[in-house]
Amino acid sequence: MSMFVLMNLTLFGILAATAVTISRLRALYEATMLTALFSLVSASLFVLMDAVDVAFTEAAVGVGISTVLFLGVLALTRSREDVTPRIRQWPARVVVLLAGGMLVYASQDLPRFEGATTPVQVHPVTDVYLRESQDDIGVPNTVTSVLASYRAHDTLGELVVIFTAGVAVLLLLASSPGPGRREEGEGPAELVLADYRVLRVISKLLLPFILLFAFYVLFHGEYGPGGGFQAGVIFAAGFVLYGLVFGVDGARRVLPRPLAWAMIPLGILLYVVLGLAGMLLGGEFLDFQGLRPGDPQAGQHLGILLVETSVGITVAGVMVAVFFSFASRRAAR
Amino acid sequence: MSGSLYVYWLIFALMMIGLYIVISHGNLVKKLIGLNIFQVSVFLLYISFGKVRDGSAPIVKEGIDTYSHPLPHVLILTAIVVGVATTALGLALVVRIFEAYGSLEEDLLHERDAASGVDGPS
Amino acid sequence: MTAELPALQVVIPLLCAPLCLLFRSRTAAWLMFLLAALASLGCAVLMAGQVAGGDMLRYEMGGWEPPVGIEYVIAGFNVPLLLLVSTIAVVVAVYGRRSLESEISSSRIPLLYACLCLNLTGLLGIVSTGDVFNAFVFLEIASLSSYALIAMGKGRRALLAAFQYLVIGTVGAVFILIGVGLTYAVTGSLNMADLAARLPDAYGNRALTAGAVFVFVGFAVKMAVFPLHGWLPDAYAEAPSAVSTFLAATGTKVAIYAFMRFAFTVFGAALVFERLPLDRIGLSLASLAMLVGAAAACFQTDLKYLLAWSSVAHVGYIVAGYSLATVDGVQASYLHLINHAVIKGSLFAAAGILMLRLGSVRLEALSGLGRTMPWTFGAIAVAGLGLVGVPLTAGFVSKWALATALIDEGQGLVLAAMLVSSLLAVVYTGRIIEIGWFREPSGSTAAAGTTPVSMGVATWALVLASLYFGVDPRLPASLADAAASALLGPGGG
Amino acid sequence: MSASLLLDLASSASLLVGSLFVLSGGIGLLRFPDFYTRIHAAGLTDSAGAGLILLGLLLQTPGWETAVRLVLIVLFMLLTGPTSTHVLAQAAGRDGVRVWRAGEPRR
Repeated sequence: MSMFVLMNLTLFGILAATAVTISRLRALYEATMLTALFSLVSASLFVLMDAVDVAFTEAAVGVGISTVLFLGVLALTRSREDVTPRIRQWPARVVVLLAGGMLVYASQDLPRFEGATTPVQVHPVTDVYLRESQDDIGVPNTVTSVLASYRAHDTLGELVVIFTAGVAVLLLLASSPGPGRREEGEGPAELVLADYRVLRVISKLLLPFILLFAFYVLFHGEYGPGGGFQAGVIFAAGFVLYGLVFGVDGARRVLPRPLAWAMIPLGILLYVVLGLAGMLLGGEFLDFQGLRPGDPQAGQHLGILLVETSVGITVAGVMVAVFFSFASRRAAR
Repeated sequence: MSGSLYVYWLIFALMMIGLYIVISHGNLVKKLIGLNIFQVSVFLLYISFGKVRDGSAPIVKEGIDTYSHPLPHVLILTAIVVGVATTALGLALVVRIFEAYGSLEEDLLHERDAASGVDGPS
Repeated sequence: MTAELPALQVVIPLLCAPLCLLFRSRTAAWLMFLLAALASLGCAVLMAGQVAGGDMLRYEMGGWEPPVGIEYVIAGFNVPLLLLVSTIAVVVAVYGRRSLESEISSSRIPLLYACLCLNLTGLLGIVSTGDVFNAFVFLEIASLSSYALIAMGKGRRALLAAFQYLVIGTVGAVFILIGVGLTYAVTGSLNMADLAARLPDAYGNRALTAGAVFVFVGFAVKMAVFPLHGWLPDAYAEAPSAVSTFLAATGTKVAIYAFMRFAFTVFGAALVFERLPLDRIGLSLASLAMLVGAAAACFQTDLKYLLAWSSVAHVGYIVAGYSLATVDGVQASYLHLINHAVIKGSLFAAAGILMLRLGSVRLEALSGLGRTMPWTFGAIAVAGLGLVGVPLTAGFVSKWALATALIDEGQGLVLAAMLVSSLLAVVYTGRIIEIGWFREPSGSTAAAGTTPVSMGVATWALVLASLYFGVDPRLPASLADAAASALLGPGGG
Repeated sequence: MSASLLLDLASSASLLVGSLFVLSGGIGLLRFPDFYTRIHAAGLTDSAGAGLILLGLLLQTPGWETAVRLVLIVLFMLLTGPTSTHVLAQAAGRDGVRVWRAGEPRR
């Protein structure tokens, strides 16, 4: 058994144990923390399977943002689950047996794990993405070139999805009066962690570095793991940290609400305008080759950078707005 | 043959645990947690399709010839974003449901609806 | 410019969504949605002209040749849906202005229009794309925005309906993701045309078969095929009226189209109907859906729930048609898809007028409607006859085509289910007419203002369209013909 | 004894000791009787365990680019680990979680 298999098995073992425990736990705070663990361990598995960009994103999203959101919601609602009636388990068992059976049936003919001659690896696009991209686009991180140029339309769709989620959360939480909601600033004394001096000092100290790191991740995405989405999440995480420590109102003073709200449509507009620019310059929608006339590679570079930036802006805006929506709901209660 | 398939079976097991949580639990937050686990396991499945033996991360460097396939990575980056978007929306709904009903247990919610009259939304 | 139409028809609605957010004024946001709808309708009409001769438009996003990049494919099989979705969007834009203002608090309206734009974008994207993963992404755009739109309904049940739809819908979407993944593992491709070319070599591969099953189950959830219809009645009945109108006329229809596209032009009839018994499963589920949906509709006490259950039945009709896998069957199914969208849209629109004026759509509140609100009642009655399939309505044309296709294939049992379901439709439509026409107006019915002209006009436009398609079915029939031959013909996809 | 061998030895030693700290932290988390002792164990994993492992790796790095990143990670962990432990303990103190005395049952 090679080292790789051993590490794989260990991590999968941890994952399975975590998942089963989550299923059995009725305390939801604990279940949420274990879900974060699940994400973290799967991020390690992603690294093991060479998907560093994915691991980065999963760690930022699964462990960071979604855990914070879950915790925020638990603080607003109940943190204990009722006992699941036995009768509910039967339909679940039937569905799981059917789907699982189908999957096991499928696995008999799946190509070998790690095989170098699987249909995925021998398909002509592999060569385009790994070799030709170096001439066409010239970005070492092929994940970035596939993401932001070859399949830029998917990335636009992804950005629209996150935009939709932002709009939906604002629609559901921010602009509605909610029970017993007071005007801003008049709410009952909310729990502010700023009373903890060490925490306050350290988070103030770290904040600039977190934001700096976000920019590093944004602009370094062409050469290493990273890119607009991760940068946006890290950027938002900085403000989430600030909001947690100094309260929603404190964070609002640093990043006023209109600014956060303006960021949400801005990124998407930039992306679409960029796509349309490609069209006006004689190419197709999202064709970046014409951005720098005469030098398609430089055009692709510019296009990718702008794509990453616009993704970063919208993602950061949505994440901050979503977090503030949940957090000010708490302040209002 | 089966020696090379162990990864898929492990992933399928994780997927099914997630799906089981979604369907069997009545608590709305727990359903979303289950959905998360289900999705992350599917992400693992995709990534496992791209892995090559002795490959390295698909960042082109001098002196490295074997790379894992970048396309599954790109797809899953998109799918992760879709996942977190769904979670955020679901959680916002959970907050509103709790404010409207005072509970998060599915069976109890339906009972309260039935009590307030089928056609009489409050 | 005409070469860019396939991209523009999706990009313009997409661009309108962030603009709705920036302007933050109700009128501006409404104008944006109207603009989005009109622009996509314009593009669809122009493209319909371009593909009329059986041509196919291919648009390479980013200038990368597929399968390296993503392509959009516009052909006979999806132009009718583009026309349908964008037309309904225009009608809903006209209809929705007053309707939404009466049902939603004004601060939320710009965001709501943004969601409508996004929903339109998502639906158009699913229909146009030629890439399976891209279809998943746009499916999620459409789904997420529809969850939010449904949650905006008046009562608290709307929240619960939206959450249930979110959970079921996401499980369905993940199933599609699994299916796409398994197919990808076996072929290495995501492009529909490339897949169609590569898949015949892989027939018999069990992973591919399972992948097809997962994709179909996932879409079946979005289509609300019996027994996966659980989310539909609550979601459609609890949503704001304009949203119900839009979703009922487009949401499930686009999922049905996606199902057909995957079945006929990606996996291929040889896999779907020979290796998988999808025809038999489809026909039996369709028959059950017709019976269960129609029977449940008879027991509803709320007009919108009644209409939603009847949608479950009508999804059954459509599934029955294409499960035959014959040109006639697919054609009938496509025709019914268009006709039912128009009829159901007009009914939900009429229900929205009742909601505005009576504050309720419970059946007992409708008593005496024929005298107090003759126009609205007339719309419900005429469209209701279309649901039953009375001659000279659109419903009759497509049901007749479906019945002929079923007889040709010797599917007597399905035909019987269809007849019983139509009889049940007589019962539930008859109940509405009986209450509205023969009962004395009650107090609440009498107390009502006037119907906004825009809402009345939009509703009657759909009703008249359904009547027109019943008298002169050339337009939908020719579209459905082209679609069926493009789906089943050689080189589709 | 060459310099590289010395480096290897030092790095292995620090990796080994770091792993022992992590292990003992894990055992402590499970076996210690109350909140305060448990976060002590957890804090040990964070600071001593992770710190030593990172140091061990630092001695093995091929180029300065990786070394700079590792140093930054060490600095980051040195700042965040103790802070979180401290805040947890302080919060527990405010909430009135009492310190365990010998002889009491485990909590």
